[in-house]
This record gives sequence, structure tokens and C-alpha cells, in this order.
Amino acid sequence: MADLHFLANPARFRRFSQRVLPGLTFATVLGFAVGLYLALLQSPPDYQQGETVRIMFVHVPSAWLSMAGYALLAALGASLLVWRHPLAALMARAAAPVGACFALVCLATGSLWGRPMWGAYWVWDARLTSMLLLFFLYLGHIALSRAYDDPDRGDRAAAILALVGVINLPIIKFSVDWWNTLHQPASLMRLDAPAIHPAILMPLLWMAGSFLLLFILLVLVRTETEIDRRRLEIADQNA
Amino acid sequence: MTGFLALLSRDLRLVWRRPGDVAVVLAFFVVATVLFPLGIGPQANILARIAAGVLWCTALFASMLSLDRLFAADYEDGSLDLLLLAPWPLELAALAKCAAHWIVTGLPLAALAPLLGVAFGLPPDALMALAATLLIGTPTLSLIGGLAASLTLGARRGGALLALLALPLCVPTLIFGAAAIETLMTGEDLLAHIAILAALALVALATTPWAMAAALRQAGE
Amino acid sequence: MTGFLALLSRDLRLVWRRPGDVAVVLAFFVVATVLFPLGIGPQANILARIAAGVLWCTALFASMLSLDRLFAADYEDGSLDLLLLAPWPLELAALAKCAAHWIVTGLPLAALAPLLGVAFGLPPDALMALAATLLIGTPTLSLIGGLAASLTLGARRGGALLALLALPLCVPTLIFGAAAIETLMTGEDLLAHIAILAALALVALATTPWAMAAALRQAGE
Amino acid sequence: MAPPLLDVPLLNVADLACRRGGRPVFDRLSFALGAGELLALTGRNGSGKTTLLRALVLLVRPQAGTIVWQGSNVQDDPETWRGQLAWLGHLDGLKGDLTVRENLLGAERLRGRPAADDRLDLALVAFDLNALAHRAVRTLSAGQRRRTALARVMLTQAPVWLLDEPLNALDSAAQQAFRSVLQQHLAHGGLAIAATHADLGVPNARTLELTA
Amino acid sequence: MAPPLLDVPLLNVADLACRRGGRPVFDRLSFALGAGELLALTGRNGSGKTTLLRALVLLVRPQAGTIVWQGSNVQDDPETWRGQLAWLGHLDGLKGDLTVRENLLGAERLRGRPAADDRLDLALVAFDLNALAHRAVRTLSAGQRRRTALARVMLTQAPVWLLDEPLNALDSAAQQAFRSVLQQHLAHGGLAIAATHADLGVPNARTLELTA
Ligand code: HEM
Ligand SMILES: Nc1ncnc2c1ncn2[C@@H]1O[C@H](COP(=O)(O)OP(=O)(O)OP(=O)(O)O)[C@@H](O)[C@H]1O
Ligand SMILES: Nc1ncnc2c1ncn2[C@@H]1O[C@H](COP(=O)(O)OP(=O)(O)OP(=O)(O)O)[C@@H](O)[C@H]1O
Ligand SMILES: [Mg+2]
Ligand SMILES: [Mg+2]
Repeated sequence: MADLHFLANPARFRRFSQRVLPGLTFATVLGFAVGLYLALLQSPPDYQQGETVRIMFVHVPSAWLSMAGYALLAALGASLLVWRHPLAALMARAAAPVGACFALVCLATGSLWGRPMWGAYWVWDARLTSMLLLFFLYLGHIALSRAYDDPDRGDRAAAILALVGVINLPIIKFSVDWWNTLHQPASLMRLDAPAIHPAILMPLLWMAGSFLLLFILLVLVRTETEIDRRRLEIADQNA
Repeated sequence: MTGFLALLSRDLRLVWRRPGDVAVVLAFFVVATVLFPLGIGPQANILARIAAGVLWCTALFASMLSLDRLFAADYEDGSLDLLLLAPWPLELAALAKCAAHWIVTGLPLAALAPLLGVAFGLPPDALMALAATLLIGTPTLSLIGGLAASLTLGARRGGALLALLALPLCVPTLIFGAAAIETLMTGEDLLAHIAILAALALVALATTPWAMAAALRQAGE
Repeated sequence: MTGFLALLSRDLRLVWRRPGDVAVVLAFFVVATVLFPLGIGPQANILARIAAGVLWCTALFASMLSLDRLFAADYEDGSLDLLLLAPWPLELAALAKCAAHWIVTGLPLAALAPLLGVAFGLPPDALMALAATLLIGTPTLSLIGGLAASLTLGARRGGALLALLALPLCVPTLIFGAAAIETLMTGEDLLAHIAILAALALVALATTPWAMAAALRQAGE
Repeated sequence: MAPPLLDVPLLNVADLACRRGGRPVFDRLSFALGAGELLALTGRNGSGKTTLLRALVLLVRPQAGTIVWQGSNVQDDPETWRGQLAWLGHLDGLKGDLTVRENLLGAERLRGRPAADDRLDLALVAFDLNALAHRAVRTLSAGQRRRTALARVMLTQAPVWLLDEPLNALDSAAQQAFRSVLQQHLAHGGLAIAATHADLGVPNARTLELTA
Repeated sequence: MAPPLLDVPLLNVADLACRRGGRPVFDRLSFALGAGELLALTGRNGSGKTTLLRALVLLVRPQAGTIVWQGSNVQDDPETWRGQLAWLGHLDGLKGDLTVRENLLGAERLRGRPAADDRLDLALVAFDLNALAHRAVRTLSAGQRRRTALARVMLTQAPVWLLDEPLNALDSAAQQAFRSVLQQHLAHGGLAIAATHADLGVPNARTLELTA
């Protein structure tokens, strides 16, 4: 017998997501079409960085979203631990790899960008380093939630970790910034925010919006998959 | 409070019966640290420059190494049930276990580090600073590691997973601990660093016991 | 020999079913390595100097973390008795466990290390040398770590002392491994170092299985 | 411990339901237990005896149902409830590196109070552990360990005993010793719930048979 | 396995003496066992049943005495002797992370031979483990684990079974299942030595009572 109590909530979620998914997909595609047009064709190459500046249109939105993603994990963790919201566990399970991927994209585009800019794929810049640590926090979350035979235990352990992690994130960021200023690597170009030209800001915001839509889309689809998987497992056990 | 002291003294007594576990951890600390001068060669200036960082990193590893079994032994022989059923807050029990861990690893590590610092050619005031920062920083490592140990209780691949969870969270302590020794060369204020380390320890003390207790209750299921 | 392969394949299949377990060890290796720049500072020239030492040290640590429970789990759940009673030499069983451990940690560590070397700014030929030395040196770590694990099993003070002695046995491997990368800068012969590492591995292979078997038999009493 | 009200059940369990690993183990389980009563849990392997015991002490979160002790729901104040409990699980919960005496004293101190020496001696005598008091538990035989764990239960003086297969590994003399300790506990107005496959030898014990 | 010589004892134990932790446990213990015979070891907790079993399989080094199997001293050729043994200790010796099936198959391969599927199925059926075959052992109840360990013993087809309290944690149905498996083993000319506090239900079993 399938566990009806458990599925009641996710079933409602599924009805909801079935309704919004088509529109969301359409909006995401449209957003990227416009955003990529603006970013790749419309905006001028940077006078200093040349065409490579276009990496930024992928790099910066993924950085933002990976940070937002961890905050989402913490919120989901809280709602699992406090309100025992069963959907929160599934959604956290779905969201963590997506956030980790965005962090990875940020790291990868950053180091590709770093090669022409700094002549090295990696330098120990503060922002780079704290993004790397955020990526590790994601890895820990993913590994922990999958380290148990009983998925519920993995979910709750990971929820606790996400809450502790989110308290720590600002502390980590602060200490890494401070560490970097302590050891000023004089020969390297600093990754200071350039005064962003409006001609670049516009496409950047479009891309950021499209990335946000993509993030939501991926999390919703993956949550559905998680629901299916959990349902199969339960059916398996009751068989 | 009686419960806290009882648990603390029981754990210390257990270690006393089995000193090898602590000895292996300290040996790891020494071996890993000695590796650097041997690998890098005897340039005194480079060695002194990296000494604090190396000692802090290896101390961090050493304390992770022994945290693996912090709750696992109790879990496997059924004593964790007794802790969970004790009529006083589980938060205190978690704290007592971390305190015992600190006494048998953090404390000897802090005592041993200046000795190793000599091998790196650190000046006397740096040796003092090293011991002081380790003394104040290692409780944070024990607490964060204890949290990771409680979260991974009953999970597969305990040890490595534990370290993967704990190490990123230990970064602030590591940075300020290692940097404190450099202040002696740059002429900055050592006390400010020690104050930050103490603040980090207090934050850990205020937050991790709750999380540990929550994680341990999960494990009892 | 069937028993050897059975034990090896059981341990490997267990891992294969859960590739996440290996991933965790590797992730831990990466995290631990990244901590050193945070402790020491980001100066590229210094980092390149200590890269080999750092990577060898974290490789040792990764081995230790996962070896800790190599036999202890079997001891505590009673499976060690079954191994002791299997109708084929216990030396082979010990070897099989170490081999499985090396395949799932040493091998991937050696493969991953060059990637991390890039972040430390190592030149391409140093990256190759790093992978080669780790490939040849990590079996020794698995064997000696396995010996320490078997000695501390059920151990009283004597076993602890022996384990303490076993750990420094890793020192030659670490030194020659870490120094091998330096030869590229000093123009010395890399192959000589690799030959020494291989010799150390053979010595470990020839001696540790007997010692492990003896220690395990003790533990079974 | 409050004066036992002999006519009112002290422990009231209503409609308890538990799941393990996604499967329901039992459902709508109800019973009440008064002072001096023993409830023997029986049933096939895997029928849920251990799960029920763990749910009663809140080690396993029940899916539904209430556990009421002396009129108040134990989930509202778990700490007080824990103070009333003595627990013996499948595992003995002893530290192999400590002696029998140290284990017993340590367990009492963990419950927040030091054990008086005379009570300790009583428990040691009851389970014939005197000769072993200073031996490390790791060097004891299986039955000697189980006896130590039972002595720990006796030492708590808690009104509610929850025991998972207490007779495991005991020889007949030790089984007899346990029976008389248990009867004494009941005679003093204590409660006990024990999962067992054998007869506990208490004349008017109540039985709850779980079905898988 | 050699054809059983029904009239000559297959296993001859003479003058065995053992010490644990500096104390003598038993001294000058002798017995002989022929094909199809069961020896039940009884005695108080700590009387040395487990020690004797472990000494017979050479896990504990005997202080004195000889163990002779089919005419040759087992200490001269421990490996052959181990090939004849099936062992069940106080602990189940199962891996919690593996399923019941994987545990059984793995144990057989550790003995140096792969188990045929039909024999595995037989053992699973005998101990009513079919429904649990693909569950991780860590999620089983105590009795379900013990049944798995017993199925492992049955699977070995070894002529000599050494069992330490085999009935521990078993419900009555499982005890019955064990009894019939044991009788089958004996009927096929096997030997068994079992430490126990309960009756094993084998009609003409011999008993050796150890005294502490
Ligand atoms: C692996 C390498 C890199 C990583 C991990 C990385 C990480 C980040 C992160 C986390 C942000 C978001 C910061 C925020 O919004 O507060 C960011 C923004 C940015 N990055 Fe990178 N970065 C890398 C390489 C580079 C390179 C090589 C450049 C080009 C010189 C670059 C240029 C920028 C720019 C222009 C921004 C936007 C600045 C802002 O919004 O404040 N990044 N990067
Ligand atoms: N940790 C767990 N995860 C999943 N399922 C479990 C877990 N523990 C027990 N179970 C299952 O729950 C059911 C009840 O187990 P429980 O241990 O309560 O049985 P029991 O009545 O105590 O049996 P026994 O007589 O063998 O001790 C069994 O089917 C068991 O397989
Ligand atoms: N590892 C050990 N070190 C020292 N003494 C031991 C050890 N194991 C057992 N003993 C002692 O040896 C004696 C025999 O123990 P053994 O385990 O053989 O008893 P047993 O007959 O199996 O008892 P039980 O019925 O409780 O299982 C006991 O007095 C015990 O205390
Ligand atoms: Mg049970
Ligand atoms: Mg015994």
C-alpha cells in the first residue's frame, strides 16, 4: 500500500507544477533568446578585455544563483526541521545539485576567463576562494543527504548542515576576504567590480533573469523526479 | 551538570585505558608536519614563513582524524541510547564529548606545536603565539568536528565524509589562527586575532550543541 | 587465491555500488589541499614550492582516514572471526583488504593530484612526476596504514606502541615522494627516486602481510 | 516518584502507530499499565517489539498516537519521562574498556545522580557480579555482560523498566536472579514492559502479542 | 568430505586446557564425537563454553591438549581443519550495509567457493528469509539477523558445526526451523557442538556441562 499521508502534499505540488511548467519553460527559452542576443550581438566588446568580457554574462548570474541556492537550501532545511514539511526534503534534494552546478559553472567560466586575463587558470583570489568553499559546502550537503540507507535520515542530517552552513557563510566570506587583503598578491590584477557600463548592465540583467527562471525550472522538474523516485521506492518496499 | 561531568570523566577514563588512539593522532601530527621541511629543503626563510600555516593545517587534520569515533563507538555498543535517555539535556552531553575530545587532542596538539615550531626556525615569541592560538582555536575545531561526527553517525564512509563536512566550516578559525603568527612579523596586533579566535569559539559554542543534539536524536531512530 | 579475489571483489563491489563513497574521499582530498593556501597565503611562488609536500600530506591523511576502520568494522561485528576461519592464508586476506583500499583511494588520488597541482601553479612535467610518484607510493601507505590499523585493533598499550612505530615507516615514502618533484627543478634524476619508491613498496609488500596476519590473530583471541 | 495510585493506570498508550524504513510496523496499538504490572511483549521476529519499546521511550518518533504518563503526555515533557525510565536494549550499552563497577557507577552518574555504595553492592550481589566487579567488561562472557546491564537497570530505581529480551545469554541461575529482581520491582509498585521469546516467570503478567 | 566412518569418532579432543586473561577456564577436558552426533555445551555464564568453542577452531590458543580430526592433529594443518568448519559466534558476523543475499553469497565466496543459487534459495527458505533477501541487514530485527547468520551456517555444507547460543533472539517458529535444519545436518553424518542455555530439541544429544 502506498503511503497516502506522505503523498498527499507532494500530489498537490505536482498538480501545481504541471500547471506552471509549460509557461515557465516558454519564459526561460524566451529569456535566453533575448538575453543571448543582447549579450553576444548587441553589447560592445570591452575596451580592455575584448570579446572575453562576454563570459561575464554566464559567469556572474551563475555566481549569484549559486549563492541564492544555498540560502534556499537553508530555508528548505528549516521548514523540514521545524514544520516537518515532507516536500521540503524532496525539494532540497533536488535543489542542491542544481546549486552546485551553478557554482561549478561560475568556477569554470571564471578560470577560463582568468587564463586570458591573468595568465593562469587559477589564482587564490578572495572571491574565487570563497566560491570554491561554497562549492564544497554544496558537495557536503549532497554527499550527506545520500550517505544513509534511510533517505529520511539523510534529508534531516543535510537540513541541519544547511542551517549551520548558512550561518557560517558570511563568516567564511569575511575571513577569506580578510585573508586575501592580508596577503595582497601585488602582481595580480584585482577582481574589483568595474563600474559597469549600462550597455553591459542591460544584457547582464536579462541573463540573470533567464538564469533565475532556469534555476526554478530545473528545481521543479527535479523535485518531480524525486517524488517519483520516492514513490517507486515505497512501492518497492511494500511489494 | 553532574551528568556533564560524569560523561566527561568517563570519556577521559576511556582514553586513559587506551592511550594508543591519542598516540597515533599525535604521531600523525608530527609525521605530517616534519614532512614539509624534508620535502621543501632547509631554506630557513621559507620554512619560517610557512610554519604557522602548516602547523595549523596538520593540527586541523589531526583533530579530524580522531573525531571519527567520537559518537560512533557509543552508537555501536548501545551507550548512545543511554545518553539519549538521560534525564538532562542532550546538548550538554554533546558538549561534554567535545570537551573530552579537546582535552585529549587539542590540548596536547597545542603543547606539541611549539616543539615542532622550533624545527621550522620560529622565534620564541612566535612559538608562544602558536601555542596560544592553538589553545583558543582548537575548541572550535572539536565542536565543528563533533557536529560533523554526529551528522555522519550511521552513514557510510564516515571518516572522509566527516572531514568533507567539517573542513569548510573550519576555514575561518584556520585563517585567523595561522595569520595570528604572522602579525608578529608585520607588527600587527596579536591580541586582536586572539580575540577573533575566541569569538569564533563562542559562536561555535553557542550554535553547535543544538545542532549536535538534533543530529544525535536522528541517529537514535 | 579464489578467497583473495572473493574478498577483493566483495570490497570493490561494495564500492562500485556506491560510487559516491569514492567521490567523498576525493572531495575530501580536494578540500584538504585547498586549506593549505588558506593557512599559508596565496603567494604563487611559495605555493609551488610546497605543492608536493601538501599533496603527499593530504594523500597520507586521506589514506589514514579511510584505513582507520579497515579491520575494526569486521572486528566489531564478528566478521573477523569468519576471515580468521576461512580455509586460506590470513596474509592473503589482509593483502586483499589493503589492495581494495588502494584501488578505491590511492589510484583515484594519484589521478586527481595533477589537477590540484595546477591550482598550485606546478609546471606540466612536475604534474606528471606527481602522478607517477603517488601511483607508486600510495600502495605503501595503504599497507603500512593497514598494519597500524590491525595493531590498534583490540590493542592494549603494546599494540598502540607498535602502531606508533608503524606510522614513521611512512616517512621514507613521503620524503622520497615529495622530493621526487623537486628533482625536476634541481635537475636530479627522477627515475632514481621512483625506483626507491618502488623498492619501498616491495619491502612493505613483503613484510606487512605477515605482521598484519599476526596482529589479526592476536585480536581474535 | 509520586505515590502510586493503585486503581488508576499510570501509563496510558493510545492508538500508537510506527513505521520503520517506510513500512508500517504496527498501527493503533493501545494499552494501559498500572503500578506493579508487567507487560510482556511477544510476537514473531520482526513483529515490532523492539520498535514499540523504542517508541515508548521516544527514541523512535511514533507516527501517531499518544503516550500518557501520570496524566500528562510524555511528548510535552520528555525529560521528566526519561527520568522515570530504565532502559535495556538488544545491545548491552557497556564500555568494554571500563570495569563492571565503573560501568555501573558511570551509568548512574549519567542519569544525573551518584550511586550510593550500598545500592551498588546490592545490585552486584543480586546478579552475582561481586567477583567480577573489577574486571574490564571486554573480558567478560556474554552472559556476564548481560548481567551487568541488568544490574544497571536495577540500580536506576526508576519506576518504569523497559527491557528488550532481558533473558538473552543468561544461564538458569541468572534468569532466576532476574525474575526475583523483577518481582521485587513490581512489588514496590514499579512497572515493566519486556520484549521476550521466553517465559518471564511472573505469575499475573499481561501479554501483548504483536503481529507482523 | 571423506565418507563418514560411523564407528570411529571423527573428532577426538583430549586433555584440553585453556586460560583467559591469566585465569584457567577449564583443564583436562576430553571428549570424542562421531558422525551424526551433537554435543551440547552447558554450564553457567562464564564457565567456558565460548572459550572451548573458540579453542576448538584455534581462535584461542589452547594451553595444553590435542584436537584430532580424522586421525590428524588439527594444529599441524589448521587450514584443512578450517575448511571443515562452520562457525556461528555470539556476534552474527554480518555486514549491515549488505543485503541478506549478499552477506550469504559473500561468506561462501570467502570460504573459497561460490554458492550455487539453488542451495542459497534452500537456506533462505529454511529460515523464512525470502521476503528479506534484498533488505540491508542493518534494517533487520535482532532475530532476523540471527536467522541470516544461521542460514550462512547451513550454506557452508561443512561437516562440523560450531554454534554459540544459536537460539538467541529467535522466535519459536525460527527455533523450530533451526532444530529441523540441525537434525538434517546430523542425519547426513554431520557433527555439531553447540553452547546453549536452552534445550536444542535433538533427542539423543550428548551434553557436556562445564563448571567454572
Ligand atoms: C575561477 C575563477 C573565478 C571565480 C570563482 C569567480 C567568482 C565570482 C563571483 C562569486 C562573483 C559574484 C560576486 C558578487 O556578485 O558579489 C563574480 C563576479 C564577477 N567576476 Fe568573477 N570569478 C572568477 C574569475 C573571474 C575573472 C577571471 C574575471 C575577469 C577579470 C572575473 C570578473 C568578474 C566580474 C566582472 C564580476 C561581476 C562583478 C560584480 O558583480 O561585482 N571573474 N565572480
Ligand atoms: N532501522 C530499521 N530500518 C528499517 N526497518 C527496520 C529497522 N529496524 C527494524 N526494522 C524493521 O521493522 C520491523 C520490526 O522490527 P523490530 O526490531 O521492532 O522487531 P522485533 O519484534 O524486535 O523482532 P526480534 O524478535 O527479531 O527482535 C522488522 O520488519 C524490521 O525488519
Ligand atoms: N578476552 C578475555 N580475556 C580474559 N578473560 C576472558 C575473556 N573472555 C572470556 N574470559 C573469561 O573466561 C571465562 C569463560 O568465558 P566464556 O566466554 O568462555 O564463558 P561462557 O561459558 O561462554 O559464558 P556465557 O554463557 O556467558 O556465554 C569467563 O570467566 C570470562 O570472564
Ligand atoms: Mg527486537
Ligand atoms: Mg559464551
